[in-house]
Amino acid sequence: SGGDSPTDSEGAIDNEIKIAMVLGEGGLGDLGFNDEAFEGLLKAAEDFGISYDYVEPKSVNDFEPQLRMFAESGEYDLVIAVGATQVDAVKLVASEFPDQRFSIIDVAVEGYDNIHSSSARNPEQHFLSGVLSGLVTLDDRLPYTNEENILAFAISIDAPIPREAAAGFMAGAKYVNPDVEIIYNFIGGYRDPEKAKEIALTAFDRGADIITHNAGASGLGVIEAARERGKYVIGTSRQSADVDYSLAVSVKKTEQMVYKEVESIVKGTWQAGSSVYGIADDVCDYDISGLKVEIPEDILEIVEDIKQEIIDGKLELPYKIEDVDEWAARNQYKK
Amino acid sequence: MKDLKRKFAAGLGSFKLSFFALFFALLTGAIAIALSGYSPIETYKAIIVGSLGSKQGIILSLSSATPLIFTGLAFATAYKVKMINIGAEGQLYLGAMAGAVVGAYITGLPRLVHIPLTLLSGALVGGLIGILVVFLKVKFGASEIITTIMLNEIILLFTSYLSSGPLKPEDSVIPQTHVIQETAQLTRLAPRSQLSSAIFIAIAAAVLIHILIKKTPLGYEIQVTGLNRRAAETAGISITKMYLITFFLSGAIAGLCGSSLVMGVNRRFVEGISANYGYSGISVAALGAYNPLSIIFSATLFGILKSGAITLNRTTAVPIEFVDAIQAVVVAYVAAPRLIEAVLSLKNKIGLKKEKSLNRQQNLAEGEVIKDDGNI
Amino acid sequence: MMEIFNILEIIITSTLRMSVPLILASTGATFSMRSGVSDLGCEGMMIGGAFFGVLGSYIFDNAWIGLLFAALFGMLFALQHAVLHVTFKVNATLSGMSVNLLSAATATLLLQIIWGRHGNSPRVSAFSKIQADWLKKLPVIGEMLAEQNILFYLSLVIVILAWIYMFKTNSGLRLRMVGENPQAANTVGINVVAYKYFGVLMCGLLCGLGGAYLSLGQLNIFVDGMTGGRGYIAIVINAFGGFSPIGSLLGSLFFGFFESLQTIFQGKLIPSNIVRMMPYILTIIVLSIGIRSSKAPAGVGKYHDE
Amino acid sequence: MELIKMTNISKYFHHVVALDGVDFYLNKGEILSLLGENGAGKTTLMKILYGMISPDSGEIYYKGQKVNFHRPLDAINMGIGMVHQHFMLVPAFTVLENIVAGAEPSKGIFLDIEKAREEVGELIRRFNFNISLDDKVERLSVGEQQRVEILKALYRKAEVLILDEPTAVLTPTEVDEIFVILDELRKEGCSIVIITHKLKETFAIADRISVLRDGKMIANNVDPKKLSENELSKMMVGREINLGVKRPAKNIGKVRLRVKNLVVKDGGRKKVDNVSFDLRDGEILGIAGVEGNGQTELIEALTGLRRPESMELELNGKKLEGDANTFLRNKIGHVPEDRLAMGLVKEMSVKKNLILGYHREEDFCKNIFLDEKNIEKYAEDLKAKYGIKASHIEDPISALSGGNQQKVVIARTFSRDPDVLIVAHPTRGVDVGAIEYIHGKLLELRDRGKAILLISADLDEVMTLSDRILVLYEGKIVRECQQGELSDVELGLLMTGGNLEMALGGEI
Ligand SMILES: Nc1ncnc2c1ncn2[C@@H]1O[C@H](COP(=O)(O)OP(=O)(O)OP(=O)(O)O)[C@@H](O)[C@H]1O
Ligand SMILES: Nc1ncnc2c1ncn2[C@@H]1O[C@H](COP(=O)(O)OP(=O)(O)OP(=O)(O)O)[C@@H](O)[C@H]1O
Ligand SMILES: [Mg+2]
Ligand SMILES: [Mg+2]
Repeated sequence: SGGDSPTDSEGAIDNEIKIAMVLGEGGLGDLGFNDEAFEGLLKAAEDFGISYDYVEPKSVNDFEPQLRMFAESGEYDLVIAVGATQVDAVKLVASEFPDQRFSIIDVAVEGYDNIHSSSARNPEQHFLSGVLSGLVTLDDRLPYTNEENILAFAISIDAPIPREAAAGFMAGAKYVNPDVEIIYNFIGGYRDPEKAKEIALTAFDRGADIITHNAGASGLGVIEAARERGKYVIGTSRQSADVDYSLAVSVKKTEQMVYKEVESIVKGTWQAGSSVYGIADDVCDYDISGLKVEIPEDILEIVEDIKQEIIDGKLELPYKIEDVDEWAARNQYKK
Repeated sequence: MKDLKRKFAAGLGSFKLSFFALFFALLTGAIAIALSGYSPIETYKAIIVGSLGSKQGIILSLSSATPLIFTGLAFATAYKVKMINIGAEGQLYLGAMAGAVVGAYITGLPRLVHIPLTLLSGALVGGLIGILVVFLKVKFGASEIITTIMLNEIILLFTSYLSSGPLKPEDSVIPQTHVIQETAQLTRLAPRSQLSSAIFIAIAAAVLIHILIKKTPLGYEIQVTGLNRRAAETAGISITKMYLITFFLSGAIAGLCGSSLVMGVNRRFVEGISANYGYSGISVAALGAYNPLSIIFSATLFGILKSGAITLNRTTAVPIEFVDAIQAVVVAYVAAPRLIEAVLSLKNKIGLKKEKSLNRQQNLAEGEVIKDDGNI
Repeated sequence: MMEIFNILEIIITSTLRMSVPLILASTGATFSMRSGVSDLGCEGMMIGGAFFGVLGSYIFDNAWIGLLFAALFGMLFALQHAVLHVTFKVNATLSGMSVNLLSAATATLLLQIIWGRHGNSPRVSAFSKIQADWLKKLPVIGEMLAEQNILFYLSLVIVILAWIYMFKTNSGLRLRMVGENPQAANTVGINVVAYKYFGVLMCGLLCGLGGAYLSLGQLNIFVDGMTGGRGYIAIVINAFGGFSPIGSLLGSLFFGFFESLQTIFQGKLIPSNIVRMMPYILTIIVLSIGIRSSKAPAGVGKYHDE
Repeated sequence: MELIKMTNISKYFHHVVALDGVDFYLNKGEILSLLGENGAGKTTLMKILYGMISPDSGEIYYKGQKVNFHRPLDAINMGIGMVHQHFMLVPAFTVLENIVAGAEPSKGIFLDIEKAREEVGELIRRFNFNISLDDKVERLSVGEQQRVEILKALYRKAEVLILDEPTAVLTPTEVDEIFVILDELRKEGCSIVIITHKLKETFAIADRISVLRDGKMIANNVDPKKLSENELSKMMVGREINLGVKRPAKNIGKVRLRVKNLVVKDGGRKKVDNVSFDLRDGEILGIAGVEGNGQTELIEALTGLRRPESMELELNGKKLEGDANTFLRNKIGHVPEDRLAMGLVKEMSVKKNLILGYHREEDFCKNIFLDEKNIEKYAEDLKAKYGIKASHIEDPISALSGGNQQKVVIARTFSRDPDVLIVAHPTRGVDVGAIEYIHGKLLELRDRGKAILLISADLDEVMTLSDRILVLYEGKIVRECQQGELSDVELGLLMTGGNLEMALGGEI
């Protein structure tokens, strides 16, 4: 759809830069990844006075023609592809249009003269939340925790990126709480809050007191379950966080990755290649701003301490759920 | 000669109906768009310019139509024996997976062998699913509507498992399989497009099914089975065999759709490879009155709408769901010739003699009878 | 380690919750099938119920009015099905599918037009668990029942009423006769068209309620695509339950049970995608060995005047 | 007194004129026989009276009052009941449910099934029906089903009863039973219209006769006492009809088909119980029996449609086994018992129906394709030869009248030169003209040396055509006899399980 830069309406165009965005499958309204990416574009448009167009693909087969449509028009300074699923399409279209610059978000692509990729170290998104949860579940100062040493993770779909995120969470929890049990379930979709809620309720009934998810709009069901049971939840989107029950938000600042892409175009520093971000780059983090749960200072200190360890490069996180136990056996937090 | 005339008249009758159905659907759509505060003219202009206004647009329309020819044909084929194949989606997925495996893991074959082999692998697994459905129906009386819905879920999960587990390339962060060999890739007909030679395969399949149904004894048996099972049995036609053949063909065509998507568009299996093509096929088949040749055109119409929607999405703020809604309405109108008649006669009520409308009804009835027979 | 009993209790509680939309929708499907109209539009009617339930609750800030909206708009989409199939004799598979297409598109469009939002609605007032402490005190099932919201009880009442209606009243007998043999029904003076409309509209009403359970019972928001194919599952369950309200209830519980069982089974040993196949595979198996005898009403898809 | 008057009724189906300015009346307390060829418009006229079809023009008066019936309910409310040519029953319902549905006794909104049982039970006793209320209709024989249909009308206390070919599927005994009931109803003041193709029945029961021809009422007030059967059939068809003349076989040849130990089971019950017989070239072997005594299963076994429990079948001295296709290919022709359900595809053209079952034979195929040209020629040929009345061979079967539909089946089977013919109810629901024609064809084939097995519910038909008769009762052959050996009363007795010797001994 046509997006106006805010300056358009005032009649004075700050610059002629025009950005195109091909969102991930399913488009806007996922309360997660796509919405965040779009937010980054909006913010950049406001800050730099650029104009933009975007499309919302209905299926994976739409990426290629939509990327091509933008490239073909020759109007755009940059075409941003959102989501790892676009990788094949971007590579193909980029080779067809060597003069068109592309950025792809969420997956690393190398070896193309006209593609820059921004991606995150996925385990780092949830690692600090994992640490926080591992500590909180053992703590009786918070009103909604229980005796059990059990956490839960409602994973969106059974695919590598969501699994990597879950691995990060588990590693975090076990890093500070080696005996913790983590129940995890796959919801099977980004738009099935009913199923997600059921998974969350089941997990709570099995003794978990904190549940986390990375399932976009399905996460609404997880939050609802937490509210109903009076338990904690950690989501991935500030938009849908619940001030009373959200312990934190695990952020992977997709908006920031997008913003940086646009910024580099405006500043003329855009270069082909690949950037991988993490906690050290302030792209992955845990976020408790605006939430009401009062987490004891000593716990937050430990989390910050561990965050520093990562920034200092002292910890290499596991990418696979299967590797977490072995990793935790080797890595234990010592004060 | 008289024959030709009859057929022509009937064909014209059903063409007229399709035309009016389309017209009323667009009109209904325009009203909805206007009520929602957008400009119908701008919307339709964007759709038409986007899909037919340029060479690229036309090519995109055709490439979007290709899978729909397959799935429409798949539904229509099973419908010839009055079986409802809601399972094209699953058959397509399994076909795509088979194509991806055969295309990627078999190496060292010349194109001339590898391409047909890969195509057929998709057709084969799709067809086998069809056979399974018939087996469950004949042996246990399980309705094919139910089993195909269940199988869709099962197959989707199964291919998901394969593409995120055992068959996923090590370095891939999304569920998908390895890229297929060069020797298994279909040629793209136009540079910078998804249009591949799959469209010829689809058209050829439609023509072959048409000939099979209309011109051969087997097709005759299929028609008889669809129209009157007991008469077919009495005439020594094995119903089970007819079910098996048509459902195998139906599944095979859907499977072929899957393998040709892999070979022509995606070059590998990816999750979400079908944009609900299996389900859209039902509408396409209906719009084409279950006639294999007409399905080519109805699929093209859907392809045009689809590629128009892409442009619409880029250039206007009009939500593209309007295109979906228009499709739904087209289906409703087309499927209801009597509805169109009713709407038309509303207009004609004043001033026309009863006799005339009697005449028209007569034409309509004739058109219908012949349509059911599969003729146009 | 959890005790087996505990796990079982969790599963059953979850089963009851998950079954409600299926119970409602498949009972709806029963009405449709018993009146001789195939019920492929259930998914669309559920979407309609889920969306308009939220809209109603949004406008009036009252979940009950939302429920009323859900019922009405479920019926509105059902009306489309009825007009096309019953009056204009469109093949029921098609008219059902066109209901599904249209209601999905309508919901997405209205989200954008009314709230300017993509993908989900704002939060609205919804139903909560019933507050009845005496319930909890019941042995064994107390905790499980207290977990449910009012719609669960409503759905049980509906099933019972539907069963009584269908098998114990004059009108129910006529409905079934229409579904079995519309021509015969016509010749004994039954208004076939009216009964078919009634069956389809009841289907819309109940599917609408089923949809509303998703958006207003379990949640308080509409999310695009939230029905997730439950309408299709309801069709299957209805056949599975022998086209009877009680059968639909049992079928829904069966399906819900394996659906919740699989969340427990998911884990390290078997890949999640394989475990999630369980309810579907079991349905096919049971369908194959168990219920050969349950035949669909003989008049499905037939008209009285042909 | 005129109870019902219909004036100037016309009805068109597309371009077919079904009724053309018909006047019709019915007096109180009379039984009127409505006669006419197939397709004359009898059913259509009665359906209009019953509110099922609305006429294109014309008026209906009931007790002098002009009425407009839009749906059957309007007619039912006026006390008109109709028993349809094709059963209007729900197989999955019980007899009781079938009878009361639509007019159920109730307690509030609930069904009062006990009251229903009482009321219907009362009726059954009064009219001496032999039927159990809780049986599912799908398990009943056609005769029983016919009784359920009549009960439906009686239950609704019809003052006017329309019976559309109620006797087509009944045995003579059953017909007699029904006529007793009709007589009783007449005495009570009920007015009855009965449609039948059997003139004998008309003479037995009717007070008055009306004759339709080609949609026109050509005689409205014929007194059955003043007319002979021949005159009547001439009136109907426009020519002399000669039915019932026996033409014995002249040259019966060798055994063509030998059936031994045939047993067919259905749901555990033996439907055909150890039947053995020989069928010879040049003879017609008739099977007499009340419907539901194993005829259907016997035919199915002998045409390959059903795998029997046990059977040794020899064709030309060689063992034969297989499915329907095998039987057809071995030149066993089959005229199925229900032409529309089993013999024809009503949406398909006459042409295509004429090759059904033989469509893979050489003369209809060229390479892998159907040989359209040849098929067309063949169809035109048969249409002329068998006098099939259709405007074009491309017309769908549904556009033909019942008699002509039957002719299509007959033409198809007879012209493929079968060695054996299994013919079931060849003239059911067919008018006298067509009956004469079909009988002629059957005898002609026999005289050309074909072996013919004839199954018919019409005992007269069996008796005139057959050279030899087997009586089937409860799946067993209870008697074999030659043509003319036994009278219809004796056969009827055997068919219902009676014992001839005892009966003749005057014991009954
Ligand atoms: N439509 C999509 N297309 C591609 N990838 C997606 C899509 N939706 C989700 N993902 C992937 O799944 C991950 C989790 O999805 P979710 O919507 O919960 O995002 P999130 O975790 O809230 O977003 P973020 O990671 O940007 O904070 C995303 O980070 C992204 O890698
Ligand atoms: N629904 C219909 N559509 C088209 N033509 C019809 C329809 N019903 C009857 N006809 C035609 O109207 C004519 C009269 O039919 P009708 O059934 O009244 O004959 P009938 O006298 O009852 O014959 P039969 O003795 O075979 O029952 C026939 O030519 C028939 O083909
Ligand atoms: Mg704890
Ligand atoms: Mg008749």
